[in-house]
Parts: sequence; structure tokens; C-alpha cells
Amino acid sequence: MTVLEQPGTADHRNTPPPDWHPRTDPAPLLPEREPYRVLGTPAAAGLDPALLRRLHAELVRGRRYNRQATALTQQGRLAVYPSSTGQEACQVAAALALRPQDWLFPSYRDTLAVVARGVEPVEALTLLRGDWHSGYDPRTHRVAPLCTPLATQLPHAVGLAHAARLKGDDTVVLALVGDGGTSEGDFHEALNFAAVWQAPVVFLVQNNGFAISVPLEKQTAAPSLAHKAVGYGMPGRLVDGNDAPAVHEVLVEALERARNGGGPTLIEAVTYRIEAHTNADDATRYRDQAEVEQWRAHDPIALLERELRDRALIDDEGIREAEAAAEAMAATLRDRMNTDPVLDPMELFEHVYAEQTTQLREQAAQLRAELDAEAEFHAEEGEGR
Amino acid sequence: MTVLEQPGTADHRNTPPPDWHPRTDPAPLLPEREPYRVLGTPAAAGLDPALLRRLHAELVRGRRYNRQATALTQQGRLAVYPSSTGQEACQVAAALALRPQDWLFPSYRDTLAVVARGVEPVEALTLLRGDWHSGYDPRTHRVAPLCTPLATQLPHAVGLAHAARLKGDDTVVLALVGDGGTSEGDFHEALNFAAVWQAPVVFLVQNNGFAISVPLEKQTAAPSLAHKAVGYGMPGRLVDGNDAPAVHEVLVEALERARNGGGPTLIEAVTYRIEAHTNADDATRYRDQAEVEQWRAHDPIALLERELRDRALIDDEGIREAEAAAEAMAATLRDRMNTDPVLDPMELFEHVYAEQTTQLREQAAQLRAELDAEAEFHAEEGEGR
Amino acid sequence: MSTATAPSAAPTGRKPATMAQALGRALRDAMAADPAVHVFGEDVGTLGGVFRITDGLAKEFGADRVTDTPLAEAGILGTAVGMAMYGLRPVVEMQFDAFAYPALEQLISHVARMRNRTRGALPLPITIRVPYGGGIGGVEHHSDSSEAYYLHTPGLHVVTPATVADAYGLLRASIASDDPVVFLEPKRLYWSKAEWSADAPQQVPPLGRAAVRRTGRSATLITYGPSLPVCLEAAELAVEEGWDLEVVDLRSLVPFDDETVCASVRRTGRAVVVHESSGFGGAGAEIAARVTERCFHHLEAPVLRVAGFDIPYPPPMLERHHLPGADRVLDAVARLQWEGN
Amino acid sequence: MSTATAPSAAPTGRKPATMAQALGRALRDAMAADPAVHVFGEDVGTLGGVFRITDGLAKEFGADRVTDTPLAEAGILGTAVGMAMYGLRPVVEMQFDAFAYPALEQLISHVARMRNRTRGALPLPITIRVPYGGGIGGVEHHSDSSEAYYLHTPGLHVVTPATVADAYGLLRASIASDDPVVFLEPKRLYWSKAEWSADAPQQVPPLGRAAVRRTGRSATLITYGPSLPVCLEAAELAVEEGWDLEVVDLRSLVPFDDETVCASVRRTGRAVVVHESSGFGGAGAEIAARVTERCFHHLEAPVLRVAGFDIPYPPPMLERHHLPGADRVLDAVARLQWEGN
Ligand SMILES: Cc1ncc(C[n+]2csc(CCOP(=O)(O)OP(=O)(O)O)c2C)c(N)n1
Ligand SMILES: Cc1ncc(C[n+]2csc(CCOP(=O)(O)OP(=O)(O)O)c2C)c(N)n1
Ligand SMILES: [Mg+2]
Ligand SMILES: [Mg+2]
Repeated sequence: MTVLEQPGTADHRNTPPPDWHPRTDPAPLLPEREPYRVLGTPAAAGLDPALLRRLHAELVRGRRYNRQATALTQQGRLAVYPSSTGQEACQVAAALALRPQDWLFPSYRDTLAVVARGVEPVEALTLLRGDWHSGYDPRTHRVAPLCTPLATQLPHAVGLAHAARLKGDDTVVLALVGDGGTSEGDFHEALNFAAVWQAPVVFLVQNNGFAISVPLEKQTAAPSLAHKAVGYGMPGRLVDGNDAPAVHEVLVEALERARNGGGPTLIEAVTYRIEAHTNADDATRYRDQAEVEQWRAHDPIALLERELRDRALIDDEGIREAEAAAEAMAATLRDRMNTDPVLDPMELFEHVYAEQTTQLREQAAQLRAELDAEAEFHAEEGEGR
Repeated sequence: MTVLEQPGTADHRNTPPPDWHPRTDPAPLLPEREPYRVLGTPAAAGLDPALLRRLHAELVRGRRYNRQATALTQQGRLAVYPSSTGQEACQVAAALALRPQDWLFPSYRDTLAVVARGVEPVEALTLLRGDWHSGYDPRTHRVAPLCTPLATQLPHAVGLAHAARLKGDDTVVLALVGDGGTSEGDFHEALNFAAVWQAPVVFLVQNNGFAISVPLEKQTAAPSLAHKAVGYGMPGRLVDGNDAPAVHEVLVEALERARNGGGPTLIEAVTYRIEAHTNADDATRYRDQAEVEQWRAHDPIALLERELRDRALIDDEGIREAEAAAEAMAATLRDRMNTDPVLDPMELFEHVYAEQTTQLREQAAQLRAELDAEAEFHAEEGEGR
Repeated sequence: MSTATAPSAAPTGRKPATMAQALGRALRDAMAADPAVHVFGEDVGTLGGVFRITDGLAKEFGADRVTDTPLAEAGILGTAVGMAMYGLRPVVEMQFDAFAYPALEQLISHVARMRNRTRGALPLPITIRVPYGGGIGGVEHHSDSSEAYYLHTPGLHVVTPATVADAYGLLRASIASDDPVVFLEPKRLYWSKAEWSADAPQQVPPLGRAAVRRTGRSATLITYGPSLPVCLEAAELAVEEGWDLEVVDLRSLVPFDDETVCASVRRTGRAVVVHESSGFGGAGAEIAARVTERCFHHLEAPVLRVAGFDIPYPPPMLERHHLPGADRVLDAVARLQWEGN
Repeated sequence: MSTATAPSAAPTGRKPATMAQALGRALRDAMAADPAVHVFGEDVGTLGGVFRITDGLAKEFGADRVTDTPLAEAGILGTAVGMAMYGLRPVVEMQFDAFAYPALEQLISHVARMRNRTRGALPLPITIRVPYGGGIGGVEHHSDSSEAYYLHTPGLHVVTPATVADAYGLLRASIASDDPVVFLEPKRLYWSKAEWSADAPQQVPPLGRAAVRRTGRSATLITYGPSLPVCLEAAELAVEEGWDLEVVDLRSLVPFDDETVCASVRRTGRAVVVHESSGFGGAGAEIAARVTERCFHHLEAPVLRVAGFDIPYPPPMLERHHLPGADRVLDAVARLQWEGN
């Protein structure tokens, strides 16, 4: 038998492969060509005043938080701080778009989102102050620990969303990641799992133009990061990350779709990191101040404040109130950070396992003995004095 | 100073973020909606007869190779074999689209591509027979070792392509991967590096519908795997993987673009794995025979043979010649596989490092002593008889 | 720790069962006992896994609890973290030892640390099943012994059964543990058989206890997983040479059962550690070092190690030269400085 | 092995230099000496690396040879494999220890095995620079000591300098090696200083040779990288207690210099291994085990280990309790059973 004698006729040459059918129409998955904006457009008129005021107050608070935390690094109360000044709109909108039953998975720069979600300001700095690796109970406000290894929190977010859906809960998940983080394999695997499982999760990329010193054009050649969505079969959205109500709207829409079984969304918020990567970084090594100034002219607080003023939703008094609230938060934060945390070295052995292994018990005993000897030594020294 | 006093006017609200410009037009990066085909279309008339005959001969040889290798597993001469029957067009076209100076990075199922590129048929089976981990010198034919950990060969391909370009060489790289392999983080990282570096590399995904038992719809929710390309900023192409001249054409075009500095391409070839994952797999556990039959009707050899006959480019005699050549290859392969390879256990220590460490020298001496003792024992046994 | 309950009642009766069957039964019983247990990984659903360990589970428990995932190991383990955070008890399968490597970052940076990071708020009761080891004629990347990477990572339990009964009991205990467990399945023992009843109430041993598989007075062989049969064979052969060897099966590398191991070595005064992974920096190094620290004055000879060579795992046709066999174990025993005795 | 040549002539003169400067100079000289050497990784170009080790290289050698990559460690190491296959000599930087974990699969499955897989046809002369260890108040994931994962992986060299001169010499030797080298840079020694001339022809030591940093008769401290200063400090303090300690700096964990280490231990009869990574399954286990195997009858006491606890690396405010300090080393020395002496 030659191969020709197999079933089939000449026609089959000009037919597509047997089970070929594009499973999703790609067109609706593609993001807009320009970042979506609301402020300064006719649509702004329809925005809820209460929401705008809420966003504004949080933005002001967020910026103050960044300033305070950076100051604390200068005073040596904080080892390091990655400021998100310029990105407040993304972080605040992220927190405000969630409902209490939802979960937030922040990346290491997302302290503002964490605080806006309800975590105590000082607890969001525990990791960076160095008393423990995470300063809050994730279950209280449904906020995962601030995640340092980039993009590794994304599969966690997907897994939690999937579990919630399996349990029939009305919980959706918002996961944050930076432009640099999108290059990691974990980003890819997480988005793919999310789309295949139709998990109720939304991915928000804060594209702030840099991964430490590496500008976006060395990070990707894509038309936009939001264009990655189509490759997973989920919608991609592109939004002006400095337009707080626009970010909020896009997030709410995506979260609602997820909540209603519509699956995940990838959102790219275009924004800018106004300050250096952290206080330890020197941004003049890799970018021009002129670029920074351009972005200062597109400041998220200024943009929102002008809207509020134009529509007479806020006056000088209102601004002052927002600033006073932020100031009070900063004062409390300062005070709490100026108090040395009380730490027990023996806690090092307490949370490694549910039950201490015999190995850890021995090691804990060793440290205990050392600490006792030290204390005795100091006591004697004290007596001797 | 309130935040409003920062530079900028009301207008900035309705302008995009400062440096916003979509860097690539996404439209040309999107793949066709239906797999590209040539056979059975008017374009087929323009195909080079020599190429068609060459492709045909290699397809026939490839299928025979698969049959022979599978037979060898039944005879116990080969531990395991992942047949690519049904996918011959992809593999053969891949090899024939390359020039001598180019490199091929195969995945574990791509023995046909490796052999079509010039590697000795028997050497492509060394890994599976188990005499060594790779049976050929990759530099001879510029074929990387058959790669087992899925998608891990893709960054290698990108790095080699990048190195060739840095050296100013006229070398392009073709990397093969399966539909399942596209889910791995390494796939993502490799494509991203390739696009950012504009490396001269082409990625060919053989979408054969399954990753062992897992069908494509559990692997991805994307409109097609080729749609992933836009997320990296490279063109995506979708081609009927059973239409050998179509695959060849799409590959040649992409390879030429890469050679001319146009950067990488992602190609999805839609095909089907006619046999089980390997001889050790039982495909009836996860798919219907009816589906297999549908695909048999879209057989790559039958499709091409009809074209050749319609255009009188081949006759019964020509078919017989192709089959005889394949038979000769199979006979040689069988003979060579029926000869036990001569192996020296001491070689285990030879290629771990450029120079043996003292640790390895000691261990080699231990094995040497054991082997000598064994030989002595057998010699004595022999004498005793 | 949630309690592992006895499997559902069914006709009892001991008959030969394979380790693979016992593992499958453990998964089934764990799923039946606790709806929080979810099984997922590559090919574990419809196919029942490439080793068929999960065979039948998808049918019994449905695709929501037994799930074929996309092909991405970091994604599998990473999503398991999120599922565990939400109160599920994921059991994931890594298809082969070497294919667990893509998940090492998730394992080291998160799975092992989440409880500690969050001061106990987020324990991760995840069981990671990894078929491991050689001796099956596997092509490259299918025969690695990766336990040393795991046991050096604080926050993980590392467990490996060597008998059919332990395959069941230790897997149940691992799934019941509120901590992450790397559960290493010696793939060349998958088809080993023992009289074992899948239907009698099973004993679920505590994690972290070694078992003395053979008592002896001359020296102690310390081993685990795929090397247990090798040591038992060596012990039988040793009788002819006049050595009465004790064989300790560790069962759990973390936590480590110092008590059982040291009690044996103090009694015998000599020890050989046997495993098939590369020796340099392998589990045997830790075992030899800690036994020496604790039993120095009882030792008549240094604790010796019999392990795989420090080479990449060999191709199938050469693996027998790499794998420690009974002969190599006996050679080591012979070097335990018997002259004085 | 390609020969490392002396750096370009320039005005000489010894003056205090930091380890960071010596490392940077080694990269510069290697790039100047061999056009096949390429440096790439996250932030190594324009910024000069977060520790500024690569500062100035992009300017001197251009973006084609000193390249900022996308943020993906497996991608960085994976592309390095391809570049090495094509004849280049990549030197990649992993930004911090814990951020090298995503690259472990590429490292274990390919970097360590390609030469062996291809019977020598494709050697991979890749140097992987990894800043490692704690003591710098780093937030989580910035203080790991990951050497045990590397040294258990056959096919890799594992090298770590402890002095300014070695930082230069060992890095040059690593780059010149035709095998992959994991080059571990003790980040808390980056700013340590020594009289050292960047301009005199530098000695490039062979890989695999330990150095005796202090001679002594009472006992041997075996250490490497960040723990060398701790051991030297302990040795000074020990003088008061009447102990004259020898200090061996391994410099290379793979290959391991059995000769130098055993010669010392045979002379002193006692040994303590000191490192900061977790003890269980750490480098110290291998060292203690092999020293005991080889020097058993010279030992007056078991080889003891002083290492980090078996816990995830602690937060900055508690790290001093975890890190072995001179006191803990001396406590161990005190336990070396001096009663008989
Ligand atoms: C896996 C991993 N690799 C490297 C780092 C070191 N690192 C910390 S922040 C950073 C840049 C992150 O850039 P991006 O994702 O854009 O977030 P951004 O800092 O801009 O918020 C790098 C490389 C890390 N934290 N994790
Ligand atoms: C990293 C990794 N994970 C798992 C495996 C085990 N495995 C071998 S083949 C295969 C399926 C591959 O599917 P696909 O990529 O579609 O290629 P195909 O077999 O269809 O050619 C799997 C899961 C592997 N080889 N590598
Ligand atoms: Mg960024
Ligand atoms: Mg496939």
C-alpha cells in the first residue's frame, strides 16, 4: 500500500486541519491603542463625586506615606524604601476597587495599596525595618505578604482565586506586578493557568518605565505589555496609570467580569517612578531629569485635583483636610517607627514548622544558653560598674 | 505648596502619559485566522518541483524511520521512542529550510528533523538506546542535542543566535518546541530575549494537539499559540503543519527575515500526533480513535503525493524509489541498532570537567579496581569451567 | 495537624500489592477523608499519571479535585501555594525528579518559608510527590536523586518510603501534615510487592521516625528509599563473611531521627551510609557528620559513605556502574577497620 | 584551559582596595584580554550593577559586550548557554543569591551537564557571579547562602573568595576556566579593604587550592568566604585561652582541596568547620564527613560544625543571632575534648 491509498480525497488538501477552529476571537482581547483616560474627557462628568474624593484623599495620604517612609530611611529608622511617588493612582485605585472578601497580592513596591486596603501603615514597613519578614496577618485584610522575588506572587494569586471559585465563594483576586516582573517565567505561567482555569483574578502591571535602571525598551519589544493578554486568551486593557478614576474603572470592570465567571484580565497601567528605585539608588546614572519633569506635569494628584476643583467637588478647605489627615497618619507612623520593636530571638525557631523538630529544639536550646550567658555577663558587668 | 501648584495645565489631563507611543504596530504581528496552506490552492502551481520531490522523499524516509524506531522498541533494542508520525512535514521542512551555517535546536521528539539535517540515523537514537546522552557531535551539522526538559533549549537557541549576530556571522537559528512546551516559563523568557535582542532565531511550535494526555484546550485558552507572538513584539504565523511546502515557505520567509536583521518569528504549525506519546503510552486512555482517523485523512505524505501526481512530478516509479531509499535507510539503521555499542564505563569520569578533579580521580580508581576484580573473577570462573 | 482517618471500610484481606498501588490508595483515602485534598499536575487526571499512581482518582472525585494542569512546574507549585493559602490541601505531582527543578524557586523562596514569613498565619500543607532515583533505564533527566537540595532547605519535610506499607502510611501522614512535605517516591520500587491489605485500617506512622529493618550487632547500614533493598541484600550476603549488619531505614530525612540512628550506631560501633545520589554534599554527608558528632567515642572506624559517583547521572547502559550495589556496600563494610576485633 | 594573561600595564603601586574594586578590575582585565568574554545580567550595564561591580565596563567595552538583560534569571543563564556553545565566554551576574533560584533548572540540567552530555564537544565556559550571604541587614531573599545546592551538582566548579587578592585572582581563573563556575561573592566583604595593587601583574591561582591563612597547632578551623574574618578573629581571641588555631580558607568548594585540609587536620588533630549557611546538609557536612573518613585516627575529637541554624534566613534585626560569630566558634573549639591534653 502506498501512502496515497489512505482515506481522503483531493479535496482534503484545501481544507483546514480537521479540528481547526479558532477558539477565541482575538479582536476583543486586544487592548486599546492609547491608554484609556477619563479625567479631562467628557466621561469625567459622570464620575461619582464620593469616589473622586475618596481617591483624592488616599492619593494625598499615599504620597505623604512615601515621603515619610523615605524620610525614615534618612533617619536610619528604615533600612531601605522603594517609593511609589508618581504611582499613587495605580496603588490606591487597586485597593479601592476591591471588596472586603477579595484578596490583594502586592509586589514589594506596593505598600500604598496595602495600606489603602486597611493594613496598619507601620505594619507595611516591618519587612523593610527588619523586625520580621512580614508585618501583618494576611488573613485580616486579605492581603498577601509584600512579595520580593518578582512575579512569584502571581501563581499564588491564581491558585487562591481558583480555590475560592472551587469553594463557590464570591472572592476575586487582584495581583500586582511591575513592568520588569512581566519578563519572568512565573508571569507567563501564572497568566496561562489563570486563563485555562478561568480563575477570578485580575493582573495589574504598573509599567513605571523602569526595572531599577533598565528602561522598558530593554525589557520588551511588544506594542504594549497589555498586548501579552491575547497570547493567553484573556482581555488586555491599557490605561493611563496616573488617571485614578480611569484605573479604578478599568479595575472594577475587570474584577466584576472575574466575579461573574468571565475569567482573568491583564491590565497595563502606564505610569512613572518619579523617585529613584529606592533611597539607595542613584537614578541620575540612567535617566534624564527632563524625563522626570515631563512626568511631574502629568502628576496623578494634580490631575485629579483639577477635576475636583473644576467640578467644585473640593475647595482649599477640602484639600487642607486631606492633607491634615495625611499628616496625622504620617505623625503616627513616625512615632511608631521611632519606637524600637521588641523582638525575641527565640522566635526564630517558632514558625519554621508546625511542631519544632528535634533538630530545631536542640538549636533553640543552644541559642537560649548563649542568650542566658550573655545576659549573665551583662548583669555581672552591670554589677561590676 | 499644594500639589496643584506643580507644573502643567488643565490640558495635561486630556493628553496621554508623556512618553507614550506604541512602539510596534500590533496588526502585522498577528497571525492569520486560519492555518496557512499551499497544497490544493492556486499557489501550489508556483512551487519548485525539485523542492516538492525533496520534501516528499524526506517525508517518506521520516515515516519509515518512525516505523523502524518503534519496531526497535518492540524488539527491545530501544528503550523508548516518541514517534512523530503525522508530524513529518513540520520536521522535514524545518531541516530543509536551513542552510549549512544555521543551527537547529530540537526537542526530544524531533529525531526526523535531526536526521533530515544530516545526522546519522543511528546517532539520533543514542539517547534513547541509552549508550550515551547524545549521539552526535552538535558542531558537525550544527544540531544541538535532542533536548528532554521541555522548552529549556529555547533560551540556548536565542543565546547562540545572539552570539552569531554579535560575531557578524550569517547564521540563523531554528528552535523547535511542542504545544505543551509553550506553557513553560523558559518559552516566555526565550521569546522575550529574542525579541528584545532582535536575535536571528525562529521558533517553530509543533502543535500536535497533545502534551502526553493533555489536550490543547487544557494547555491554553489563546486563540492560537501563534497569537503569543504579539506579546513579545514579533510576528506570529499560523500554518497547516501537514502541508509540507506551506511549512517550508513560512519557515524560509521567517529565517530570511531573521538573517536580514528583521528579528525573530513565532510559527505555530497545526498538526497531529498520530501515534501514542511514546511506545510506552496508551493513547486510548485520553482520546478517541475517530479523531485519529480524521487526521489520517489529512496525512502530510498523502497531501503532498497527490500534488506531485496531479502535476505529474512523480509517478509510481518515483514513489517506489523514495520508498526504496527509505527502506535502505531503515535496513542500515536496523543493522546498526542490532550491534551492541561498545562502552567503557571509565568514560563516566571523562567529560564531567575539562580536567578530572582529585575527587573524580579517586572515584575513577575505585571503579577501575572494581572492574578489574570483576574481570579477574570472570577469568577465574572461565578457567574453572 | 489534621488527623488522618482510617480508609473507608471494605472487604479486607492481605494480598500482594505494589508500592504504586499503595500510593494510589493513600491518595484515594486521603481525598475521601478530607474534601480539602486536591490532586493536580501534569497528566494526573485522565491518564492517571505516567506511573498510573493517580489512576481512577479523576473518575472518583471529578476534574475539580483531580486536575490536569498546563505543562509548567513552577506554575503547578506556585498555584498550590495560593490554594493552600485558601485552606485547601494540595497534593501535586512532579512528573520526574529533574522536572521538579523549574519549581525550585517557588519551593525554596515560598513553600519552605511562608509559615515562617507570616509568623504562622499562613501554613502551607502542600505535599509534593516526586518520583526519584535511577535503576529504571531512564533517559537523561529521568533518574536524578535530588533529595540533597530539599533537605538543606529549612521549612520543608523530606520523606521517602522504602516499603509498600510505608508508601501508604507516610503518604497519608504527609498529606495530613500542616507543613509542606517533599515526598520522594523511589521509582524503581514502584512495582515492588509486599503482602499488604489496602482494606484493613492502616497505620499512619508519625513523620520523622526511622525504622530498624534488620537488627544486627556488627555494624549499622543507614539508608533510605531505593537503597533499602540493596542494604538488605548486602546484610544477607554479609552473614557469610561473618558480619551481622543492622539496617536502619530513615523514612524521613527531615526531621531526622537522631535517636534511632545513634542508638544503633552506639550499639554496633560502626556505620556505613548508603544512598544513590552523588556523594559530594549528599544526604550521606550530613548523616555521617552528625552521627560522628554524636557517637564519636563509640566509633571503631569512621562512618563511611557508599553513594553515587560525583558525575551527572549516567546513561542507562552504564547506570549499574554508578548505582551502589550490595558489593560496594560490602566493600565499605570491609573497610570498617575490623583488624582490632 | 585558556590562560589568563596579566592585566594591561599601568602605573603600579599598592594601596587599599576593596573586594568590590578587585572584582571589577578582574572583569575589566578579563574582557581586555579576551574578546570572547561578555558580561550580562540585570542592571550590569548603564548602572554598573546594584553593587557597582561592573561599573565602567559598559562604557569601556560597549553595550554589545556588557548588556542589560530583561529581568529573567533562567533566561539570562539559558542564553549564556547558547552563547557559550557559540564560542563566547559569558560572565553573568545574578543580582542576589535568592534571585538565582529561577535559574536552577538551567544550571542543574544544562550548565552542569552539557560537556558530559556531548562527550566534551560542547564545554560551557560560563562564570556565574552570585553575591551571597548575610550580615548586611538585607530584607528577606537578600541574604541566602546557597552554596550547598551548587556543590552537590556535579559538573560545576564552586569558588568563593575571602580576600581582596583572591577576589581578583579567583575571578580571573574562573573566567579562564573552560568549565562552568559558580562564583560566590560574599557580599558583606565587598567593602572589605586590603593593600593591593590593581596594576601589578596579578597572580592567578589555580582553582581548587585552599590557603592556610593562619598557622596553628591546636586545632584547624576550616572555612570559606564570609566566615574567614570570623575565624581569624576567633583565632586571635583563642590565643588568650591558650589555643593556637590554624585557619584554612577553602577558596574552592569544588574541586575540594583534600590535601591541604587533611594535612592541617592530621597535624592539629582537631577541626571545626565554620560557615553561615544552614548546617543541615550544608557544605560543613561534606567537609566534616570527608575529613573524618580520611583523618579518623588523627582525630582527638569529632569534627564539629558551626553553621547557621536550620531556619529560613532571619530578618535583619535578628540576623546576628543566626550568623556564626567568633564566640560560637570558640564555644565549638572548647568542645573539642581537651580533657586528655
Ligand atoms: C526574581 C527577582 N530577580 C531580581 C530581583 C531584584 N530586583 C528587585 S526590584 C527589581 C526591578 C523590578 O522592576 P519592576 O518589575 O518594573 O518593578 P518596579 O521596581 O519598577 O516597581 C529587581 C531586578 C528580585 N527582587 N526578584
Ligand atoms: C520540564 C519538563 N516537564 C515535564 C516533562 C515530561 N514530559 C515529557 S514529554 C511531555 C509532553 C510534551 O508535550 P508537547 O510539548 O506538546 O510535545 P509533544 O510530546 O507533543 O511533542 C512531558 C510532560 C519534561 N520532559 N520536561
Ligand atoms: Mg518598573
Ligand atoms: Mg504536543
